[in-house]
This record gives sequence, C-alpha cells and structure tokens, in this order.
Amino acid sequence: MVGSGILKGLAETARNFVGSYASEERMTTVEYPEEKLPRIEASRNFPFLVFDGDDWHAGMRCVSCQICEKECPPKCIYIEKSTDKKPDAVGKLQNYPARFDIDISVCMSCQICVEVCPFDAIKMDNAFEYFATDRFGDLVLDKQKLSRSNEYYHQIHPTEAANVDAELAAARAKAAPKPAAPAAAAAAPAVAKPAAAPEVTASTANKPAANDPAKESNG
Amino acid sequence: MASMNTGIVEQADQIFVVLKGAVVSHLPTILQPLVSAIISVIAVVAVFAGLFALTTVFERKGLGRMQNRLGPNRVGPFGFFQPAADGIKSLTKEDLVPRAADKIVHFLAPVVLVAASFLGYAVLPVGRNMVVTNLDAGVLYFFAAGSMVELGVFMAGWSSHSKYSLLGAMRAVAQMISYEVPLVLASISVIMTAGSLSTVDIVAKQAQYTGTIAHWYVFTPWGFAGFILFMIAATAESNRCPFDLPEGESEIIAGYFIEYSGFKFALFFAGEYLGMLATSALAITLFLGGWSAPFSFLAWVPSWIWFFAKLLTLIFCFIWVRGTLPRLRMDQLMGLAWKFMLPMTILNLFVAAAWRFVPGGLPVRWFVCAAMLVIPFALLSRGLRSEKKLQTRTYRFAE
Amino acid sequence: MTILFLILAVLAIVGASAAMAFRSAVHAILALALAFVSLAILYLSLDAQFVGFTQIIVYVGAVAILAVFAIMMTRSDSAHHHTEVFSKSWLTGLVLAGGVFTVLAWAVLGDKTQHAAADAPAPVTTVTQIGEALMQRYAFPLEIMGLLLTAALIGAVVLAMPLLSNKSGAKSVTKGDAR
Amino acid sequence: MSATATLPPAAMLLDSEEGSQYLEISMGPHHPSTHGVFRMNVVLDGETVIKLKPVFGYLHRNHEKIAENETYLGSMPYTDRLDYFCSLTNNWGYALAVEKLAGIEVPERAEYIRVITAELTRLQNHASLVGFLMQDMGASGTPLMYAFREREKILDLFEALTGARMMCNYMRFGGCRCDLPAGWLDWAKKVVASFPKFLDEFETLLVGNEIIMARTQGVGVLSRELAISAGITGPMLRASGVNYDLRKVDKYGIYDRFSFRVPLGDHGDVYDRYMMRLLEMRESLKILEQAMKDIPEGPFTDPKTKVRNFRPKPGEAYGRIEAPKGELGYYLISDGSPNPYRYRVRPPSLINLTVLEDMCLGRNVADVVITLGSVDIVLGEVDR
Repeated sequence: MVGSGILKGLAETARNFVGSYASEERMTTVEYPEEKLPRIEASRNFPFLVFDGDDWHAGMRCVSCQICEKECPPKCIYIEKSTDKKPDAVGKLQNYPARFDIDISVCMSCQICVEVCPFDAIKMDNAFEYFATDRFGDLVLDKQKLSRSNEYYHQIHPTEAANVDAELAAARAKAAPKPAAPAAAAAAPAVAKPAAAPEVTASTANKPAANDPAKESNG
Repeated sequence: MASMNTGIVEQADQIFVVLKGAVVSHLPTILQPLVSAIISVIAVVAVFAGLFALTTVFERKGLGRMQNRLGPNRVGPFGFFQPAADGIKSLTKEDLVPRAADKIVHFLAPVVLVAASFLGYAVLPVGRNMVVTNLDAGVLYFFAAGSMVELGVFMAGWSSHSKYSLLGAMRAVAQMISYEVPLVLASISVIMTAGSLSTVDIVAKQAQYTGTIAHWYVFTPWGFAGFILFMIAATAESNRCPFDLPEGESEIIAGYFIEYSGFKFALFFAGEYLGMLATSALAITLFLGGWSAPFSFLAWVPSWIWFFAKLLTLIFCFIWVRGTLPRLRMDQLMGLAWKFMLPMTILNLFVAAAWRFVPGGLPVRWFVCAAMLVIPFALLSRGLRSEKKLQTRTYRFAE
Repeated sequence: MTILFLILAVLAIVGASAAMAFRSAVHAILALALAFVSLAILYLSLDAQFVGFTQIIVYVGAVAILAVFAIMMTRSDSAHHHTEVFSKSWLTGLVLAGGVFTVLAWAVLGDKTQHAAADAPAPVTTVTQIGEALMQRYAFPLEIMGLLLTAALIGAVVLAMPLLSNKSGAKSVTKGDAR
Repeated sequence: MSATATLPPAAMLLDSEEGSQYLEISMGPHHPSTHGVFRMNVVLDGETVIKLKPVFGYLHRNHEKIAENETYLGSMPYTDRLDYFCSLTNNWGYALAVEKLAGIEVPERAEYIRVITAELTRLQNHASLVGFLMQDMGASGTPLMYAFREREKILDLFEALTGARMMCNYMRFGGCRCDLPAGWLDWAKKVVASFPKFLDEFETLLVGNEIIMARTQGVGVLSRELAISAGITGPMLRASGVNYDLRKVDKYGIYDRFSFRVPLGDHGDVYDRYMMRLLEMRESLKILEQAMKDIPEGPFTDPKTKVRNFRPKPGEAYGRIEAPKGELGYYLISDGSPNPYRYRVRPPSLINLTVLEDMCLGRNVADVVITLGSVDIVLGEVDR
C-alpha cells in the first residue's frame, strides 16, 4: 500500500525521539564547555618544543639543526641558529635556536616535523582551546611560547613520552662515560633516531580515558 | 457536592469569559461592545503570537530529539527563552532592502502576510463561548482570509527583484492555489453534514455524546479520510515539510523571502507558523470537535485546555513529519494535488453524503463508507505497483 | 455607518483609479486588489456575509492572483514602456465605459425596491437560504453557468494540448533522458 | 542562445525562439546545496533546465604544482586535503603510486591496516553522502544527523590511530606511520559490529519511503554507454550497470583475499546511485570483519624506506585505488631528485562531475540539486 514506507519512516523517527531520552547510545551529544570528552592520546594539534628541567631556555632540546624547517610542507617554521653553544639534552655542547618561530596560521598539523626531528625536541600538542586577538602577531609563536616542559609532554602523551625518556636516558648513558669525545655522542642520537622513531609511535597505547581533561587548558 | 463540583468545573471552563465580562461591565454601555472586541482581539493575538514563539522552540527541540540532538538549551530554563533571544536578534539586525527592489511593495508584503494570517483566528472557537466573532459564514471567512496570504507571498517574491524569490513566489502561489481546492473540498464534507458554515455551530454539533464517545467527525470513515486529506492540504497550504518547496533551501534557498532580513524575515517566519497554527485550529474545529472532550467522562477538563492540547498535538505531528520526510518536487506536488487530493476529496464528499443516507446500524454504515474510500486507494496502490512506480528495487551483485 | 461607507468608497475608487493610472502592471493589480477588498468590506457592512467573503475568495484569491501569475510568467517590464494616455483606443474605451455605466444606471434606477429598502433593515440572508435559492429557484441558471465553465475548462485544455505534447517531445530528445 | 557563464546577474533573461524568456540563475558558489564552493550556471525554461554550465575552481589551491616543489613525503599531508572526507584513501592512493615508483614492498600487517582504514573511510563517506543527499532533498537533517552520529564513531577511531579526525596523514611509503595502538582493534570491532544496526535503521527510514522513491527514481539517468565513454568510476558507474570495481579489477593491496560482492544497478538514476552506497556499506562491513579477524602481527612499515632524503630512481608510475567516490589515481614522474618532476591527480569527483549537464537537461531545478548530490563530490578534490 502506498504510504507504508512513510509510516515506517515516521515510526523510525518516533523511535529515535523516544530513544534520545532513554538511551545513551542514541544521545551522544556532549555539551562542550561544561562536559569534555577524555582527550585521545594520539591526537595532535600544533607542535611545541620540549625542554627538560625547570628552565625552558637551558633545558631546550632543540639544537637548531633546521631539519624540521626544511621538511615542513607548508614551511611554517623559521629558525635562526645561535652563535654560541649550550649543552643539549644529552649533555653535549650544541647550538640552540636563537629564534624559533612557528606560524600556526600556516601550520597544518601534519606531524612531519615530529617525525623528522632526530633530537625528540619537537612534539605535537593536543590542546585545542587556543584563541588570539591579533590575527598576525598572536599567531606567530616564538620559542618561549612554544616551550613546554617534559612533564607536560608526559601528561598529554604518556606512552610516547616514556619511550622518548628511555631512549634519551640510554643516549645520556652512552654519552656520559666519555664526555670528551664529541663525535661519538653526536652520532648516538642521530643513529638511534631513525630506528627508534617508528617504535616510539608504534607503541602508542590508546586508552581514551587515560587523560585528565581538566589539566589541559592552554590559553 | 455534585453541584459544587460542576460549579467549579463551570468556573474553570468559563474563567476567561467571566473575566472579560467583569472588565467590560464596569464601562459605559456605549463603549462595551468596542472594548469587548478589543479585549478579544488582543487576547487572540497575544496567545497565538506566544504560541508561535513556543512552537519554534518545540520544533527545534523536537527535531533535535528526533535527530538525537539536544536542540536549543542555552537560553533560560531548558532553552525556553530562545524565542526571546531570536526576537531580539532579528530586531537588532540590519534591515536590508535590495537596491532594485520595489521599496513600497517590499515593505508591505510582510505586513499583508502577517495581517492576513491573523485574520483567520477571528472565527476559531478556542473554548466554550470563546470566539472573537461568530460569523454565519465563518468557514468561508477563514478561507477568504487565507487567500489574502497568497497576495502577500506574491508581493514579497515579486518586489524583491531576485530570481530565486521570483521562482519561490511562483512555486508558493501555484502551490497555495492548488491546495486550497482540496482544503476547501475536505471541509465541505463537514459543512454539508453539519449543515452550517458557522464554526461555533460545527463545534456544537460535535460536542454531543453517544454513550461516552463524542460525535467528532474524525470518528467516521469520511471524517477520518477528510481529516487526513485536510491535514495534507493544510501542510501544503502552510508551506511545511514535505511541501516546503516555496522555501526549499537546497533548491531556491529561501524562496520568496530570500531578500528579507531582520524583523521582516521574522515576520515571514511568524506568518508561516501562524498559518500552520490557524489551519491546525481549523482542522480541530472541523474534525476533532473543537474544544469538546473526546469522552463524556472527560468533559470536566476546561474546554480551552482541550483546544490547546489538540492544537499542540497537531503541531507535534507537523514537526514529526518534518523530521522524517524529504520534500516533493514541484510537478509531483501538483500531481498530488490534482490527481490524488482532488479526486479523493470529491470522493470523500460522496461518502459523506452516503453516510447520511445509507440506512442500517452503525457497523453496516461504517463498513460501506470505509470500503468506498479504501477500495479506490488500494486500486491506486496496485496501479502504481503494476507500473513499477514507487517500488523498491532488487539489485544484482557481481562476485 | 456613513463614515465607514465613505472610507470604503474612497478606498474603492482610489484603488480602481490607481489600477488604471499605475504604469507597472503589478502595482495596478495590487491597487485593484485594494478596490476588491474595499468592495468586499462594503458588502459585509451591508450584512451580506456570503457575497463579501466570496468577493474576497474569488476576486482577491483567484482573479488577482491569476493576473499576478501571468505577470510573473512573462515579467515584461512595462514600467519602461511609455504609451500616450490619450491614444486611439481611448475613444473606444470611453464608449465602452459609457455603455457599461448606462446599463448599470438603468438597472439601479429601474429597481422598484431600492427606495423602500433604504430605510428598512436589510434582510438577513443566511447561507442556507442562498443555497436553497441556488438549488431550487435558480437551478437552471446555475447549471448553465456550470456548462459554460466546463466549456471554458475544455477550451483551456485544448489550447494547452499542443504545447504539452511539444514539451514532452522536446524532452525526449535531450541527451540526459535517453532512458 | 548566448548563455555564458560570465554574464552579470542583470542579464538574466534570455529570449527563446518561441518568444518566451529563459531565466539564467547562478546556483553557487554561495548556495546551500552545492557541496562547497561549486557553481552551476543554469538556464531555465520555467523550472526546466535547458542548459547547465558547471563552474569550478573556487577552491583551487595549486595542489599539483605545490607537490612538484615538495618532497615526496611533504605531499602526503596535502593529499588529505583533496577529498577531505576520505583522507585515508587519498593517502593510500598516493603511497601506492610512490611505492610503484620506488619499488617498495609493503609488509602484510600494513596492508591489513590500510584495508581496514580504507573500508572505514568508505563507510563514513557513504553514510554521510546518503545523509547529504537526503538533505538536498529537504529532509531537515534527520538522515544526515544519524549518519554523522555513526561517522563520529569512525572519526574517533581515526583520531586514536592517526592523531587527527579528518586530516589523517597516516600512510607512509612502505606502510603506515604507526602501528595500531593497544586496544584499537577491539574498539574498531565494536564500532563495526554496531554499524549494521544503524544501517537497518537507515534503511527503514529511507528505502521504502515513497517520497524518496518518487524524487529519485528515473531522475538524473546516466546511461551505461555515456558512463563508460565519459570515464565515470565508482558507485556512480556501477549504478549504471557496469561491473568495474578496482578492488576486483586491480586487486591492489590484498583485496584478493577477501570475499565481497559488488552491487550493480540497472537504471543508472539517482535512486540506484544512492542504493549503491547503502549496499556497498554492507559489503565494506564484510571486508572489515574478515580483515580484522585475519590481521597478522609483524612490522607495520618497510624499515628500508627512508623518511628523509627519499629519492626514487627516475621513472614514472601511476597508482590507483578504488576511493569511495571512484577511481583515485596519482601519476608521478621522478627525475631522481627529492621532489617529483610531475605530479598529477586523477580525481574521481571531477571526472564524475563532467556528465552533470547530461544528467540534468530537461529536468527541474530540484532534480539538479539531487543529481549533483548523488554524484558525490568534494570540492577539495574537484578543484585541487
């Protein structure tokens, strides 16, 4: 009979109407500012620079090798090498970025800078609640604004960060016995990295409920 | 005890009538009819404008729930002050008038539309003794007021000097003219049976009871079919989904009121909802016994509560249909009006006549009249199937 | 009553004159609709509800809309099309108008009841009475009107028929509709 | 008749031979139903379409030229932005082309991951396509909301796996960027298991609906011959009755290991095209179940392939896959440098769109809208 399909459709919407009051499965809405979903560990937004310890400048892992600058597909990274040197994460004297800017209005969050970085210095943040009042100045982040502590990194990507720490510890152990031999120390992270990079992400355990969403506002 | 009970019931039922009478009686006799009329008009305008606001929230929340969303819930408790926010927004928005537009007609169109939409409420009895004016030709008056809406729609579409609004106006006017015919024909069956064009009389005829069941016309086969046909035509008449082609946003964006912004847009919006409320109210008056209770043991509930309960139920049906169905195409819409609705309403007219003349007890009459309606419909379904129209298909698969 | 009558009469006359004076066809029709509505309210003020409402339904709801529809379909900008007010057809129009006026005046003056009815309250005519009159006394004229309308309908269909078959023929040769 | 796309709106009326006038309307680029910034200049006789001229390019982003100046890896995130609904299949197509060019072997586990992600992509693409089609038909968003409710679950899976919901940038030459996270597979199995319930509901709501049948049956018919000669691919081609599915024809990846069927339509109208999507979702579910059962342990990427300084030897290659919208191909010429000498995308959306006028002539405006909706285009891919 003509019209039976329409009646079936009406029954279906009625079922959903009632179901939206009764079943969690149907009413999946999360009322955002009040409720927040647990952050997914693997999720990425914009890059940040990791530093060890308390002083962002002293502990910065970046040695301004400029690989990320070259590999960045939209070319949103700008780096100037320093003229002097400071010890890097492994303890070896290295250059550091005199300037490290990321234009996040250009950045497309592709994570390629993270993949190519041999020093585990740049990682992806997953904070998404950014705002800016200036279209130009506020969206170019300098190295201070980009710096996040290793603890913060542990907070947002615990599994990944643990692996990175283990590798760095190994590299430090390698480098520590003979700090006078810079060639060996320089080789250590560079060699370790290509093999290790997949492994880092490989074991990214995923537990969506693992993170505490309350701690992540990052204005 | 019993008399006291009925007294309270009576008071609750007539509370608004008594209140108005109390106010009016303090005035000099010359002013009384005028003030009485003004109070009635203000009451109707206020109540139905409020109902329009409420309907917009209900619609958005209801649609949201059907789509597994929450709907508006930010303004006020459960989002019920949303219309206030919408109203303020539309009032503060810039009122754009296209440079090429016919300024005067462009301005008059929403005014004509809303004014015409409000006119129809004058003859709708919203409760026992609660009607603005009891006209001898009330139903006719309602349709006369409704036909003015078309003029407003045309004025809006033409004066905007936009291609989309012209297309929308053409669609809207064609659709409203076409569906006015089945709308009127469906109500004629009721007029014929009731023997009156007065809405008050029609409701009074239905407010009688056999046993406990009311004499609503929807409880008869022709009344039921007439009610369905009337509601289909009313949906088309008020440009609601699935007949919302005049404003079909995926095709012609917003149709005839595309060039309106701010409060004028809100007026068009109000016009659509007021039209929907008015035709629903007429359907209640004609088929669902107006303010009367369906069962005699429920007659203690005040009559105006019955009316508004029925109105909200019908509004929910409108929302429900909107949440389910996509819209028809223009030629299909016209085909439906002239090839299905018109024959069916005329047939229904015959059935309504037959209902009066078929002798015998209730079951025989019921059976004969129902058969007269169901058999043609079944034949139509079969015809469509044999033509392989409107049929699901089976598909082949390649391994 | 007289004030109401005056207002409505002025509105009707202004509407009718404006309908003639406006250059834009749409404005003319809207003015005509105004005249129709004023006339309808005039009927209502004379307690002729049925005629009044029918006036609105038929003249505003159907005649004006039909004219409007024709304009929308063609949409020729008549506003730019200047014609002289005093043209050759003006004389014909005047003769026709005079003729119509004479007939109407004759009918009004010839009506014996008008003076008597002026003072007495207008008889209340219910819809039932109109229906009975139409179905009994005036059944034959009604049938003839029906026949006339049917003939008009058939004529319209006949006129539209070749257009329709052309359209469908044109459709079948378009590329996308091969099946 | 001199209807040109560049006419200003004032010149909207064109004289026809019979003395009546045609109306030229510009649907888009700001129009609620044009699926992005797509514009159709439509000439109407009443509401009948007598000419339709698609105008593309509002979203042109120089994709191919950018890729020729990027490293091979650097183009990968840009492919996400072609058909932004199906970034994972875009990734796969590009990876496949580069793998062909450089002769890279893909480990088995990576192949399985690719199949799983690609079929999940197909599910969410088809579900939302049907939703959008109904939206174009005026269904007030209900089917679209149901589709988005399910799409959301799949996007969550994507986010957990790749880090992003839409711009996944996940596949790499010789495999994938990372392995499946712990627990991901079980989660995905749960999502896939709940999907048929949604499909049942969807079909109850839509398939028998008389209004949808009236609107779609016999509308926008694409004949088999025209479909073949215009190079149409994907569900749109199969709706016209041509048995051509690259998963069966090329058997790229490991598609020869799964048993699934390819639905075929007989009429080639909008109804068939939308039914193809519904039926293909069922088949995708079958593939997903098999793939999730059989997925082996092992490396997820080819360890020999370098991430940086990737220079394939000179040569050319064409890699193509069955993307949800049709055949998505990437043509690459390498001159031995780190960036391709020539990079060319064969976008299914653009090529499927070329027959739009043929499908719409003689129909109504309303039919144009749903015919366009049934083609399934994403302007990011059309304009590149």
